[in-house]
Amino acid sequence: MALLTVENLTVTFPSRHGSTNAIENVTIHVEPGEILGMVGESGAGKSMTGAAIIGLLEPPGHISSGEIRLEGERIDNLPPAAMRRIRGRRIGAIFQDPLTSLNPVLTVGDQLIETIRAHLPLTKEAARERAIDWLRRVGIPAPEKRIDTYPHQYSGGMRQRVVIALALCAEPRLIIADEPTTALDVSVQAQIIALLRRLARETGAAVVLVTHDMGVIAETADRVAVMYAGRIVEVGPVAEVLTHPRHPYTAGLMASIPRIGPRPEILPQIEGAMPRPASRPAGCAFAPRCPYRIDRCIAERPALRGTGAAQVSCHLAEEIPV
Amino acid sequence: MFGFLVRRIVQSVFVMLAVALIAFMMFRFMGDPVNSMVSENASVAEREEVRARLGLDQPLYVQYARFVTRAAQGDFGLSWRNARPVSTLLAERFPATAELVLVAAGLSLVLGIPLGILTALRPRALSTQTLQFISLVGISLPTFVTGILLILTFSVWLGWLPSFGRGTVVDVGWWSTGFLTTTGLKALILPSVMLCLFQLTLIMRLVRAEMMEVLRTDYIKFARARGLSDRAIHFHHALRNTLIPVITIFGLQLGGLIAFAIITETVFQWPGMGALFIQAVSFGDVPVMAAYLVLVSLIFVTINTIVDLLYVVLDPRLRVDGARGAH
Amino acid sequence: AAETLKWATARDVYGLDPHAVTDSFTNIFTHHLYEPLVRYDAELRIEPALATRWEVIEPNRVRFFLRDGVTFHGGEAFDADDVIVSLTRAADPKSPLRGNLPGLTAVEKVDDLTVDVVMEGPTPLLNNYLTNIFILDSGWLEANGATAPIDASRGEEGYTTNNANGTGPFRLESRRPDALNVLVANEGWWDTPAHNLTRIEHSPIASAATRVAALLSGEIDLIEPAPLQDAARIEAADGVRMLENPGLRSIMMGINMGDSLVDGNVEGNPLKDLRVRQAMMHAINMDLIRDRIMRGKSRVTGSLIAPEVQGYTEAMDARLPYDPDRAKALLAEAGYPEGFAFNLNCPNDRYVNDEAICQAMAAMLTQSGFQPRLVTEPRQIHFQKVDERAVDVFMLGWATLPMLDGFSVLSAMLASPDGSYGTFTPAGYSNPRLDELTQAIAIEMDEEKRLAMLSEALMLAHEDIAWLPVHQQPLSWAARDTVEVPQAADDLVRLWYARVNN
Amino acid sequence: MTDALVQVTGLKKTFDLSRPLINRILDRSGRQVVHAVDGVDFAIPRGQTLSLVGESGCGKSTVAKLLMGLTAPSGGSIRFDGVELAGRPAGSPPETRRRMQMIFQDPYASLNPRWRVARIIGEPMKSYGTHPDPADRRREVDRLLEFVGLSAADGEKFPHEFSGGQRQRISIARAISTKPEFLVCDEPTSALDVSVQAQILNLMRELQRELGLTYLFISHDLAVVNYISDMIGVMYLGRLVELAPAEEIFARPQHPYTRLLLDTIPDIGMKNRDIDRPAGEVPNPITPPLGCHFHPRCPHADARCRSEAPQFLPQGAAQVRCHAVAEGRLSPEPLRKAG
Amino acid sequence: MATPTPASAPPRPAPAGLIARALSGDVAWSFRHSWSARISALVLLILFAAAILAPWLANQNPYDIGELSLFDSELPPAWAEGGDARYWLGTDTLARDVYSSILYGLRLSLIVGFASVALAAVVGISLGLLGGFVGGIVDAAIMRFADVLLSFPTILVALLVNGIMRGALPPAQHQQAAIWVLILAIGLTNWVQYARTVRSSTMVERNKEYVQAARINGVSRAGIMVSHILPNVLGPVLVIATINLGMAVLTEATLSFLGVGMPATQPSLGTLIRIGNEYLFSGIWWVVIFPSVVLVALVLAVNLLGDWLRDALNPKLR
Ligand SMILES: Nc1ncnc2c1ncn2[C@@H]1O[C@H](COP(=O)(O)OP(=O)(O)OP(=O)(O)O)[C@@H](O)[C@H]1O
Ligand SMILES: Nc1ncnc2c1ncn2[C@@H]1O[C@H](COP(=O)(O)OP(=O)(O)OP(=O)(O)O)[C@@H](O)[C@H]1O
Ligand SMILES: [Mg+2]
Ligand SMILES: [Mg+2]
Repeated sequence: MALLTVENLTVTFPSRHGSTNAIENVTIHVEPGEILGMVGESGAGKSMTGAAIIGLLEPPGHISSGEIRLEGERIDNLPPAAMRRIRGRRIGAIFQDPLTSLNPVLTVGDQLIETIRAHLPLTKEAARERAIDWLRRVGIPAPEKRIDTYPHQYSGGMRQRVVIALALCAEPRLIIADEPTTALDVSVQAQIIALLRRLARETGAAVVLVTHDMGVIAETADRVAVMYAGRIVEVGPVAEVLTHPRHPYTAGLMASIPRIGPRPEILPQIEGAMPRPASRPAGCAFAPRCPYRIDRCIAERPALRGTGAAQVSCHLAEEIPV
Repeated sequence: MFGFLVRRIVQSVFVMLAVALIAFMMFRFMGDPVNSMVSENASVAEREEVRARLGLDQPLYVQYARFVTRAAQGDFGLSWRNARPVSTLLAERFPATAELVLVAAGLSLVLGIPLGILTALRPRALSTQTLQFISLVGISLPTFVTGILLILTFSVWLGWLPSFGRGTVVDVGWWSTGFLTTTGLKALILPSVMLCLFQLTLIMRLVRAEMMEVLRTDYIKFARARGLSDRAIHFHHALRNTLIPVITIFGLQLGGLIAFAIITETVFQWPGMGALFIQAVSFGDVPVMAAYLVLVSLIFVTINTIVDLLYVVLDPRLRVDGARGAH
Repeated sequence: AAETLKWATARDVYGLDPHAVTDSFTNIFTHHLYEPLVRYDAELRIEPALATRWEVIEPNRVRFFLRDGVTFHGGEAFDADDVIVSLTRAADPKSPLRGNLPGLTAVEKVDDLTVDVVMEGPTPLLNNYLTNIFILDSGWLEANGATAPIDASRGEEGYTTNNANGTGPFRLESRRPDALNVLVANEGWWDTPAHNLTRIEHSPIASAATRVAALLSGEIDLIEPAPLQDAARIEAADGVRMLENPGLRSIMMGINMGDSLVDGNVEGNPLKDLRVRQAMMHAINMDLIRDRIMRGKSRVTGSLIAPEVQGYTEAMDARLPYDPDRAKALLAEAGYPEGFAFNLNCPNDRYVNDEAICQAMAAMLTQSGFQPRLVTEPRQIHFQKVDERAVDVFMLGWATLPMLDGFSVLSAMLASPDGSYGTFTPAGYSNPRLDELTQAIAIEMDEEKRLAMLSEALMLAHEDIAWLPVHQQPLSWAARDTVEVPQAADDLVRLWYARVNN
Repeated sequence: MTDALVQVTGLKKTFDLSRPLINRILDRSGRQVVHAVDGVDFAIPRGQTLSLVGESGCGKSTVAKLLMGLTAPSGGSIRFDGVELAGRPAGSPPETRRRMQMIFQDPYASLNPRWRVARIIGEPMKSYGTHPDPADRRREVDRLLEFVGLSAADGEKFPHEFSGGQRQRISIARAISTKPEFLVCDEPTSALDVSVQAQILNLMRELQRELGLTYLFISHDLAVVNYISDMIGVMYLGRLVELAPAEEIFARPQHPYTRLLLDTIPDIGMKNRDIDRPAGEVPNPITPPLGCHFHPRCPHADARCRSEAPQFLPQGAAQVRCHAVAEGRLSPEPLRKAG
Repeated sequence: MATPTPASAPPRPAPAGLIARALSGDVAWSFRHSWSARISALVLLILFAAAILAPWLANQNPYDIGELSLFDSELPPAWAEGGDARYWLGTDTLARDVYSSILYGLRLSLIVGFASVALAAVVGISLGLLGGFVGGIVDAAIMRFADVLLSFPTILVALLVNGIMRGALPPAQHQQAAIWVLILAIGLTNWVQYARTVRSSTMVERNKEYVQAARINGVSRAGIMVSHILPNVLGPVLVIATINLGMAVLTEATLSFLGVGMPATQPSLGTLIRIGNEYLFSGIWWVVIFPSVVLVALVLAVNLLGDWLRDALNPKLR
């Protein structure tokens, strides 16, 4: 049984211009111990998907259709108190910016102990032990001393390690990591990704890794879902999707990433930009930028189809040369 | 911390010198003290003699220096109105104003913070909107009208509370307090309510705005994502961050309270410094005015220094001790 | 029974030293603690106090026989030394009270209970003056280094400012400035008390509305003054009542008769022309002001002094009638058919409804063709301008206190300025005959002759319209029904005549 | 390199972060100075691109600002076409400054949100007086808009009506409006999505070809740098540690830090590598390590590295600042990552 | 050359400047959907119109002392017993028509309010801009000066300015000066708020890249401050100004109570209330109630509008 299944999830933001769907009909599933990467351009809906899963959509955004199941149990319509017990305990989350994710006026220890005790029946002392242990596990040197210091006394990379410790300290089954390394330097980014992967393996947790960096996905994820304009356009095992992209967007994206090595005279590029939610075309959202578009693309939205490991949402998926 | 304190004190000294300069200039602008010190038909020679005795014939900077040295020792001379030392007059009145302002400030905090939190946590509730509206109405009427209306209602009509004065006060050393008697406590109610009304609204709105701001931050979002209870999130995580800026504004506003006490004291015949000051203004009693000015500024500067210190205590980011973390 | 009277006034006393200020409220307040040689009774007649009788020994020497067996609150016996020290102290060049005892040259001890007061010349009003000069204990003054009057420029506080030791009907129990002054009955008072009070709690309440509220809510037994406009409300309330009488204080408008106006729009000074001044009087409808602004409580006058004051005659009380047409005609006759601009200066916190009266007058003057520019200011500024003669038509009130004699009007307000005379005489006003009479009255010891001359002089001023009389302002106090207190025309509260009937 | 359009020698910039004097006296602490740029030398030949790479805080942007006169150097020289610019503020001398322009990282902050696009693009022309006549200027703006791939009608719009990529095009139009010869580009694509990044990179290459521009290109992304540069300079804590032709850097990285950078780039081709990541972060620039700044993170560091700062010495086609390289201690490591 | 990107931006007509921007788009939408904002705006509009049109709307010029007839004093409102049809809201002790007095008083109050807010804003914005942009010793000097001023609350400064003006001006000019004293006093104490806000926004803006771009292009410091930074820091100023307008009107009323407001012959709204306040016990309720209602309506509307504006301009709340 899949650890997490998301079926046809649509998140809607009512606004003065009428409702817009931040994400539409998103369907994903995550197996235990698996790392699912989600990539896509800014505004594609990656974070929104993550927020919907842990039940932290910012009002007035709400799930307007679809369902989310965790270990078979439906969690998208739970009352707030029940959802709160799931957050942290069964689903952990890591956000992008380590500078702002920690409360500046509480010590790292306070925040850890509080989180541990919110979910596990431990005494203060036991929770503190555990907190120190977690700090050690995420690679904080001298955790007994560092536990009583404040976030601003840590460097960026260290802070992101603390954030990871906080997300994992109640040993959730699923971790949603929303761009955990974007704010960090390249050399630190590599360490954090490695740490996350190691911990997930150790605890057996599954990870949904949201990023816009194909490299990170390539090195980390087992499967990848590519999002475009609120939809999943392609999903499948990393090797397959990255080396044999079947959606024109994925293909264009992969081609336009500069690489180390012999440089091309001109970088393949996708013209235009991703439409904003309010101005998405009626048909395939990628159609205006798509070099292969046919009339049907403009009129009709393709569904996510496909057999086997990879699925694509494109009318022309079969015809496009890889 | 210590360095910070020293720097604040040095700054404060400059501020106080500037205030003293303004106070000193008042003497120059607001009439010749000699006129109010000699009898009407005094001769020119007599006036000159008094002038010399007061040192008014010396260069301005010498006078200023003397004014500052004396003021630093709490010596502001004699009131022109009733020939008593200004410092004594102020010392007599200080406890009344201090108690009034403290109670008003306390009231505004004790009521304002919970109301602010309440309205921040339920931003769309009807009760919030109503509270917000009422609080605005409360400060849209000049305070002197509010004061009289309070007296009309609670003294004349209901007869519950005294309409003027401090009730029975007890002297504790040089401090006269109304805290120790029932009449003293009852007498405090109406004036402090009138005085705190504006402050209360301000604090409430400020807490609300700050709290809503804080509730939108990433660390609150992250705390929610960790499944912490609303209680822990609102009161453990959000409140402290909310209160830090509130403290500064509150510090600034305490000065305002002292000033607004002038009106309250006039309406309720509260024998404080404000009433003294307003009398001084209508009598042109410059030494009292100047001393009041200097004293209020001193209080203000002190409060602000304390607030800044508190800030450092409350916000670990501002503490310069310990590891100045590697970046 | 323990009868406490709670008394509220608009202001607090400036201090407790009766020789330090001329302020009339401070004066009457300290009168409860200290006493003069002679005093006014409830009907404002002079009666013996610390002196039992007096004799004019020479025209400028009066012998006072002091009351025996009087003691100060501190237990010190009262004797001639106390009188000598006190009078000398009051008349000291540094004392502001000096003007209230003009011409004192010496106080000489005859024996322990007899003193001679020596004046520069004959002083018919000596006793009137003395009602205002309180006697302090010489030993007490010496012991506390307070024999000299308080000198503000010396920069130190006088002992007498906060402490009192008199012979009066009440003793000071405690004083918190601007909050509460407590007096208790002096058990050892030489006089038989007419009052039944054991204790007086005096609270200054500056805000009129609060003062009324305190009376209505029962926290206060007696307020003074009570705002006229609240009279109806107070009368309607249970258990409280207004105390109203015409007062001694006559309100009048001074007129600049100098060579030019302070703030005019014409050459010269039209106000020098009698017709213009008459036009002014015709323009003002005093009855209407009385009915509307003073709520019928004031007494419209043509004279500068109240009927109770020595020198008053009915003739001088006649006013030119309200007649705007006549006013316009007179203005035209004087050469100002279009009127002319001038300042109308008024205090806004000194007399009963002063600002409103001036506004009404300004309206009436405008309607009769004048162009008054109304300037209303706090008393401090107003009187400073009056002193500097920086005013055109200005308001002033005069109660002839403490002398209760028309002479004070002559000397302070009508005589040509000269040394001690003419402090308030409007710029440019000078009537030689009046000056002559003033000089004579000052030293005339024959009461009948003196009164005749006084009336003559006042009548001259009346005809000159040297001042434009307005009205006698009403006394307006309010008290609980249980309080009985005589309301003398001088507006001074004498609580040693007060009774509380519980 | 005699034909260098831009010649930078010994460029230094220190920022004084000291706390107020009184605190320093009380705490007995000294001045605190950041050596943001600490003796940088390079030259850019006309028509070529030099890229600077390095981690956050190593001083890349500071170099850019120094070149443009946005901040005054603490030492060293900046010569543009023979004119000494060190110590001259931005905009002066105008005739030289007109020939150098800059493109910024943040497409949102680099355009005044209250100005219309036409005014934004026209500002340099107005200020440098190249097109004093408004109508003339407007025509040029329209031409530039179309040149960078927007339409003339876009001139009437406000920046907030454009996407990030379009804004960056507007920035470029502004930058080339005075017909400059030299462009400083401070991470012009790091805020953009990959698909848009390619558009901008292509546009920049095209501009270079058509207008013969010289670039100083700043980035932290080695792959981007690879696409655009002729020369690459690697910076670490204010110093250039390696400067070499682009192919050289990727083919034969010499400095251990260059190698570390190349190693840590997650690459699409290299899947799930479970190697041990080099530890450590960039140290605090206020108290940089003695000797070679990199020694705490360097696997090859020895006593000399810890005490003596290495010189910037030529090594083949490159210049390298490393004792180990100079001593030949460092085996030319086979690159794990190629192609 | 790259081909044009498809316009992903909605093809809305381009609005111009701050005001136009405020009138279009989000702010206007939020306005249309806020009851309190719309009612407040309506109330303000009515009050402004009333103030501007006072000479035409009023039945009497209450400042023209010659028009007052004491015979008509203390008349209750027209509908009450004893009321007079000429005086809709009754008359005061001096026979001033309460209705007309309110119109004229409102006018004065608004003049004082607007002028003092304008003074404070101009001084505050200029100093804040200068301090924030130039920094260093200029900034430090401005901010220390602001500290000194902050330690004197408005009413204290007003009393001081009033005292100093009285000392400095010839007596004949005291009354004409009253309104200037008020404006100066209220304006001079409130600029600090603007200066601080503008300064902190300026310090943020001046480091933005568009400012650096302007510097690169040789735009002068003054040019940058005025044409680049100024328009970008005005948003919060607008909010402060709105709310301060209400505060200024109230401060004026309070100063009047302390005896340093407008003279009684030219009552502002605050002075009217101060005078009326003395009649609170006497049953002449109309002289205090009606002006108070107008004042409350004014201040409340301004505050509600300020509240709304703050939210509407706050991008985080949208
Ligand atoms: N509060 C909101 N109201 C309306 N629309 C919103 C709101 N928040 C986000 N959106 C829209 O939802 C869409 C998805 O946003 P999301 O944050 O998930 O993007 P993302 O893929 O995570 O992008 P990024 O890489 O920038 O984080 C965006 O198009 C955004 O415009
Ligand atoms: N105005 C300044 N005042 C003080 N220190 C500064 C200033 N500007 C830069 N620095 C410091 O100088 C160093 C170099 O900064 P710089 O912005 O040049 O780095 P960068 O390489 O561009 O980094 P990034 O990749 O984050 O843009 C940093 O340590 C920074 O903190
Ligand atoms: Mg996101
Ligand atoms: Mg940078």
